[in-house]
Amino acid sequence: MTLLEVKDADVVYGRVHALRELSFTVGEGEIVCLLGNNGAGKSTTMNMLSGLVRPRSGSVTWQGMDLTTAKPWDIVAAGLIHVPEGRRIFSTMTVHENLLLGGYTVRDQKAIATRLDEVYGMMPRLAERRGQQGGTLSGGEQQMVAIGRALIGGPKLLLLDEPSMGLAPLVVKQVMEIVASVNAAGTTVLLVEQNARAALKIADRAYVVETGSATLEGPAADLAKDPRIIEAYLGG
Amino acid sequence: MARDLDHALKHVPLRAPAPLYERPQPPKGVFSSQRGFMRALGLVAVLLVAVLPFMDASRYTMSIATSALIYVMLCMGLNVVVGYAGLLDLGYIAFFAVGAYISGIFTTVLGWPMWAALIATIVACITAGIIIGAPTLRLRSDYLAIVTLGFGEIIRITANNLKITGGPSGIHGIPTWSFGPWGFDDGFNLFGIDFPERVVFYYFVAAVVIVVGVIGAGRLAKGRLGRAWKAVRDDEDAAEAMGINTYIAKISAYIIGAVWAGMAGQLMATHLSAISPNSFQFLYSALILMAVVLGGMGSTPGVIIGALFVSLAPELLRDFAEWRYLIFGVLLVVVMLFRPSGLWPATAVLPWLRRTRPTPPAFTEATAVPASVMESVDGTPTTEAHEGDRA
Amino acid sequence: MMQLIWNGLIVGSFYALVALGYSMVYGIIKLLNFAHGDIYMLGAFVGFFTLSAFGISNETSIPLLLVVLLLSMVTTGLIGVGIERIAYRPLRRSPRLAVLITAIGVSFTLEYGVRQIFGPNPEAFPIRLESSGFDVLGMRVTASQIVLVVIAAVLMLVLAHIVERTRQGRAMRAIALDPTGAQLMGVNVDRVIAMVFFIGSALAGAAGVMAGAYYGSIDFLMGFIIGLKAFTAAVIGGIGNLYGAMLGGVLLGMLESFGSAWFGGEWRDVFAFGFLILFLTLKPTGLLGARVVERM
Amino acid sequence: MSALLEVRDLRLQFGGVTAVDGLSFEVREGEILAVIGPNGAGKTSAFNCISGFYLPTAGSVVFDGKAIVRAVPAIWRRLGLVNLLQSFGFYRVLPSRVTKWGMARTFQNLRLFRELSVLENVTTAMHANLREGFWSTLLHTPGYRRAEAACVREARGWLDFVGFEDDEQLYVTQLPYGEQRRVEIARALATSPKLLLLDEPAAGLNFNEKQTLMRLIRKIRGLGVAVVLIEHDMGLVMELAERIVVLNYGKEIADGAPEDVKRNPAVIEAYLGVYESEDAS
Amino acid sequence: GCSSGLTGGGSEDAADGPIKIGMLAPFSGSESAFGEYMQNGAQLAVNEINADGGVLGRDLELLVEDDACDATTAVSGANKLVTDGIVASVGGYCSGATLPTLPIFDEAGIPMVIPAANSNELVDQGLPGVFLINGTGDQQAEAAVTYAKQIGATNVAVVDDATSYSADLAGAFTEQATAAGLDVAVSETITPGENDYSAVATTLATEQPALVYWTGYYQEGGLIARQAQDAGFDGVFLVADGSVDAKFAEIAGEGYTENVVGTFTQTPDMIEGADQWIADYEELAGDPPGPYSTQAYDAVRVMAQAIEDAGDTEFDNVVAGLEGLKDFDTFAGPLTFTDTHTLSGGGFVIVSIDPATGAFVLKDDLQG
Ligand SMILES: Nc1ncnc2c1ncn2[C@@H]1O[C@H](COP(=O)(O)OP(=O)(O)OP(=O)(O)O)[C@@H](O)[C@H]1O
Ligand SMILES: Nc1ncnc2c1ncn2[C@@H]1O[C@H](COP(=O)(O)OP(=O)(O)OP(=O)(O)O)[C@@H](O)[C@H]1O
Ligand SMILES: CC(C)C[C@H](N)C(=O)O
Ligand SMILES: [Mg+2]
Ligand SMILES: [Mg+2]
Repeated sequence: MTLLEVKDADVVYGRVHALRELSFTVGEGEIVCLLGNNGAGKSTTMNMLSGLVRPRSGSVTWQGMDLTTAKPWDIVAAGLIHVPEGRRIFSTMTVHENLLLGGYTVRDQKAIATRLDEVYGMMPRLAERRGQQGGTLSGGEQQMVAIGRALIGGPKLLLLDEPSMGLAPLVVKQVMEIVASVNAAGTTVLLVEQNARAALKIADRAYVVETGSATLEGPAADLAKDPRIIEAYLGG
Repeated sequence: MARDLDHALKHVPLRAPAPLYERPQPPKGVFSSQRGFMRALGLVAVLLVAVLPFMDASRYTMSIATSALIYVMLCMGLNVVVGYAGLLDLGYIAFFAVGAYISGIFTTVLGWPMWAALIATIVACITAGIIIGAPTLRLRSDYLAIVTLGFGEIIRITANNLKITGGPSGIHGIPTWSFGPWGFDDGFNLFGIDFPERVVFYYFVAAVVIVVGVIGAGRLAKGRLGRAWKAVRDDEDAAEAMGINTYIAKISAYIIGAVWAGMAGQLMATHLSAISPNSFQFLYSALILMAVVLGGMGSTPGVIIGALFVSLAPELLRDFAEWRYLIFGVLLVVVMLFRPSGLWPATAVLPWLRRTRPTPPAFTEATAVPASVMESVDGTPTTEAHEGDRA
Repeated sequence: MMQLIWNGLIVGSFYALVALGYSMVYGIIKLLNFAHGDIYMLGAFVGFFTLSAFGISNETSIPLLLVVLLLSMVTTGLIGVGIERIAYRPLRRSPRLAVLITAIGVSFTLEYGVRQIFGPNPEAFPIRLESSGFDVLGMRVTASQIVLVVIAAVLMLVLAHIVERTRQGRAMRAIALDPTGAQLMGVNVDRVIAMVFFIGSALAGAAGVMAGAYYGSIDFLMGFIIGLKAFTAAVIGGIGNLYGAMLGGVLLGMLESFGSAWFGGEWRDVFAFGFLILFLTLKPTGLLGARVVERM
Repeated sequence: MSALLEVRDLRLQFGGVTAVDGLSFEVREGEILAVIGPNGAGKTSAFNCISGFYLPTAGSVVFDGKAIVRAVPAIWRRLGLVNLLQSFGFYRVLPSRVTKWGMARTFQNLRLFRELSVLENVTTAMHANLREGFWSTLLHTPGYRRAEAACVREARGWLDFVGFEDDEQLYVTQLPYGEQRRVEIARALATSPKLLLLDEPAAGLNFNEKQTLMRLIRKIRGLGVAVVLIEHDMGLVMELAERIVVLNYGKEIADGAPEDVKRNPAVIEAYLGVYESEDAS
Repeated sequence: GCSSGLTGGGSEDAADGPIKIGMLAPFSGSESAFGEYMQNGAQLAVNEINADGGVLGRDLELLVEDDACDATTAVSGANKLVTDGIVASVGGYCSGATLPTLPIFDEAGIPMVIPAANSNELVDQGLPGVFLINGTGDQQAEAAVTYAKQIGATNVAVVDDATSYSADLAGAFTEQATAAGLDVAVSETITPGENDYSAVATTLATEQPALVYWTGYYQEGGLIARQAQDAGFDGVFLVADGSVDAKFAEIAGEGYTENVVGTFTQTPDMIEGADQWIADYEELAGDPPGPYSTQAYDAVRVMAQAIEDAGDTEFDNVVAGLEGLKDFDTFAGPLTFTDTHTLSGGGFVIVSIDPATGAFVLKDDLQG
């Protein structure tokens, strides 16, 4: 079943036309990956989905509901949670408080508590640092907080923007495993990754975004073999 | 010829290879380059200042024009501190006060001639800049703001309480500038035209000092020191990493701001012939800051416009008497709402010189959004991210 | 000596109440809200206006005072929200100092707007607090002073609890750190900021009414100096930190009290500011301000 | 040949957290050294100590024969005034000083001057090398004009060197990420360093850009500048580095040639996992 | 009259139009309450004189400018008045703002009758065209000392608000009181514009002087009177003319005004038969007169008389006219200028607060 549908979306920043008639869909339970060069419009797509930027035209439909002009907080409440590029950790709040904020829209205190336990179980490093200020964490630790924080919100669709940026190889693997397991537990994932190889490994489907439009689409396994993809994103 | 330039750089172990190609030089000409146009504009402004007395030499006009020019000087100084170096100063009027009082005291109590008092003023302002700056410039901006505010109040209250400063009624009878025989107390004659008033003479004196002051501040901002200021404003840590001693950069901005304010203070003291602590209240610090921000921080034309606005608006609104501060307040809000980065921002590009940035080409040579750009997407959702069209 | 401390505490409570709003607003949108002191003034005038409209004058009733207090708090709270909506929100993405200037503009507007309505003369506040005192521990204390300090303390503690411990408080701090990030957590930024303005303005309004009733006279510029003092107090305490704002307010009150006793009233502010400068030089983050370590 | 940079027993604590724990290593003139290690191992912290931004709790750093970390007399420690004194600039070497001595760095998160143009960003870095006085600036003397011209010429030289071909008048925020990285490197080079510290220069770059970056780093070494880089991209590290230092929990767990480090079991366990060559690129 | 071109301003009189007289007063800022009182007082005089046929057969016209009690604003205001062609000035409230206007009016050949500002420095410069019709600080201090002696106070206190008028007066009082053998036990300064004066109040309560002289304005005066009594001070609270206003009692509150007295020049409500004047004033202004309404009124009349006597508006003649005035009838009594252009007596009396209305009423004319 189609969970999310983006249709002919156009986003313009001043004079930069970042998205041009971008269309794609995400089905329930999928991991969909967006590939593309720097500046192709991947982050813009994510920002549009979470309501930080508004498309000039086109539409975003979520479970039959129109989200094109919804406010970010309503979108979060609807279950789309965005782990942004650059992580956006609240620097003077502790790791624990950061995680709690992830549950801002969740009314059910018990649910928050169980999810907290899960997150701390999944990323023991965070349990170790729960009282440390977010801003003093290392880059990798921050990335874990960002992902953990999103999970506490109980996302239906998790939007991940370059989660492996700045992570050690071992952690990249872990993160990908986490994503896969979260997905296995029923959360749909839209993933943007520079590390195409790792991303395609866990994704079901992928889109190639070029200058703001989706130019290529297919099952992840097929794309990983596509010579055009190999040359441009995987490197020989 | 390139090697002729070598001794302009200190001896450095690592030199860049010569540029691979000469980059296209920016066009010259009044309308086809920003720089040329600004110069032409500056010249026009200077001309306007020079011919003003020939159009209206009434005491009132001359007097408010002189005050306005002095404000310009003051704002240029504050612009160095706030606009270039990014240090929020809420007590800037203190340096103005130091200048005014030092020149007042030296000329009246000690009977020094004005030019000698000028030297004393500059020395005093440098000292004041160091005294207040040295211990406090390590503070982050809001703390610095309150410290400077406190300093401003300390100076004012001290002036109010001391005997030498004349207490609350201040100092009066400050003599006008004179150059040897030319004091023009009884008016003067220029090109066969009679200027009956001392105010006109004094207007010219002030105008000359201020034109020099404006050009000087502008030049400093473009050179090595100015780059250091702006670097410190943008990112202090990165500036340190570039070999800029941020502390020295900040304190130099402070000292220069202090000297400019001190000179303005001296001009004001002579212009009014009397000064009192009332003129150095916090409100005036706020007004000058307002002029700088309203005009456009770090932008010479902006700051001039802002200074003229803030000094002249209450005058032009004189006829509204009690209403004028109300109108002034509303006006401020409205102007800022419509021009949030000031009337003439530092980053302004003349409309006809604006170039469009080509949209990023596909695939191989794609451009990227820096994560930092996202910083500007904030608050309410919008389709237009700010300053995207600076080019 | 004890008397000096007590005197300092009274003034300090007023500073603290106003400083609290200052600090909250600053904390969340990094705005030095110069109009905040004028909200305090507005609070006093709202009280004055309602009471005069009902023809009340020279009352001493405390219940009546509480009613007026509540009314003024709601009114100033709403005015605060309105000001934010009109003059500050559109500039949220603009350079910080731009908002500072509109705040000054708003301040002028409020001051001279009130002047046009109520005239430039000070007005006598219609409710007067009973001010006969008794002596304890060598200080002269009045019942109304105790009421005052208690009300102030309660208001402040409730507020601090909200901000430090609750979900909404966490949202406020998150907005302060990164508004975009907060939105991504589902925080309705507009609403939370409006709420902060409401609370901060209501507190200032409360302080205004209490000052009117306690001191007896109000005028259109009464907010100016206390605004500056509150700002100072907020900074001493570590700006953005609410307990700090309270502590800063009380400390400033004490400093002034001792300053005038030791050096004479004319040097009081020199002493207070001098102390402040010295203190900040040695402890650059204020009393309770967190040292923010920035990562490279 | 003697070491250009010598780090001995460097220790950095934040409250209870020990970010760097007795780290020692050295950098020789003109070499490319990579520092790797898990997230939070203390790589960036070590950089910050070396370049003067953080004041380490203990240890010594000597660069080009000059001590960067200064010993504080015990009495101040006992009085608890160390921090205060250091915040006033006593007993410490400011980063700007370190830069003047010939060490340049980039930051993990780009730290360009956002309100300055590309050219200005680079000319700003010439600060220490420029002969421009106060009066000559005010009066626009010929000396000043020459210095400005030299400064611009030099800056353009560096921009060309790093392969920046776009419009130098653009604000840096208008540039693609990869270009910004390049400008940051050009800016660091313009300080005329003997040693360049790069903190994750390849993060966020795509495949092609990484290739270009590698070429650039080699070119820099070719100028005789030693390069120390922190990087998580193993492909890049293995191809580029002549020597690798591996950190874990603030301690050095390996130091050696890439081939050896790659096979070091401790490194594999702490950092690489089962090293999969395909993950690198 | 917007004079343009090179010849500039100057004070050429249009010779047939109305005679323009100017007034600088505070209309904005913290002292702005007084501007309107002064303007209305002056306007009333102008209206009356014009109704009587004007001066030298010409009407008077009053031009008012704001000085905001601030030097810069005052200077441009003065220059504006000069440019607008006034021939005489009847303004000046704050000494600090009036001082820098003196050379401007002097150069432009404009005589000044200053209604309110009364710092000695105004006349100390010896400018020929400057006349004060408010009693000077010295004179007022003398009245205060006389009163203190009269009630048998031996130790006294003085509190000022750090403005020039207040500090001057406090200084003069201290000097004269010491010379008269009184002990000035406390001398305090407060910051105007605040609410809490408990520091001063506490000092007064501990030192318990028999009399305290408050030399500032009523805004703070009322608060200090109240807070001092709350703190336990029970001596006489003597206030200077800046505090003599019905608002004082309102601010101090009921029960805090019994021991409050003031030094003041006479005002209409203290003079028999001045009811008509007050009624006229209220008709013009819509509000009852306030501090310095009478002085401003008198300033205009004095100036008008001098011009009438001079026969024209030439500076020297008008100054001569002013110097030649003999026992000219004003609210403060018959007026003759001294050599230093101040009032001979000052005409200060002691006033106290009428508990019924809260207004200040004559208590003692100090003649006995
Ligand atoms: N706030 C902004 N203002 C102006 N232009 C912007 C802004 N944000 C993005 N852009 C432009 O929009 C285009 C798409 O950017 P986007 O961030 O979506 O790319 P991306 O695919 O996420 O790249 P990357 O891999 O570098 O993260 C780029 O050309 C960028 O320059
Ligand atoms: N100011 C600080 N206060 C407390 N702890 C800190 C501070 N700065 C760094 N740390 C801690 O020190 C450790 C080392 O951090 P550092 O940034 O040096 O790691 P790193 O090796 O650069 O990691 P990454 O590869 O993720 O960037 C981390 O655990 C971090 O949480
Ligand atoms: C009482 C007032 C008329 C005194 C006036 N403010 C002055 O400065 O002289
Ligand atoms: Mg992106
Ligand atoms: Mg790091």
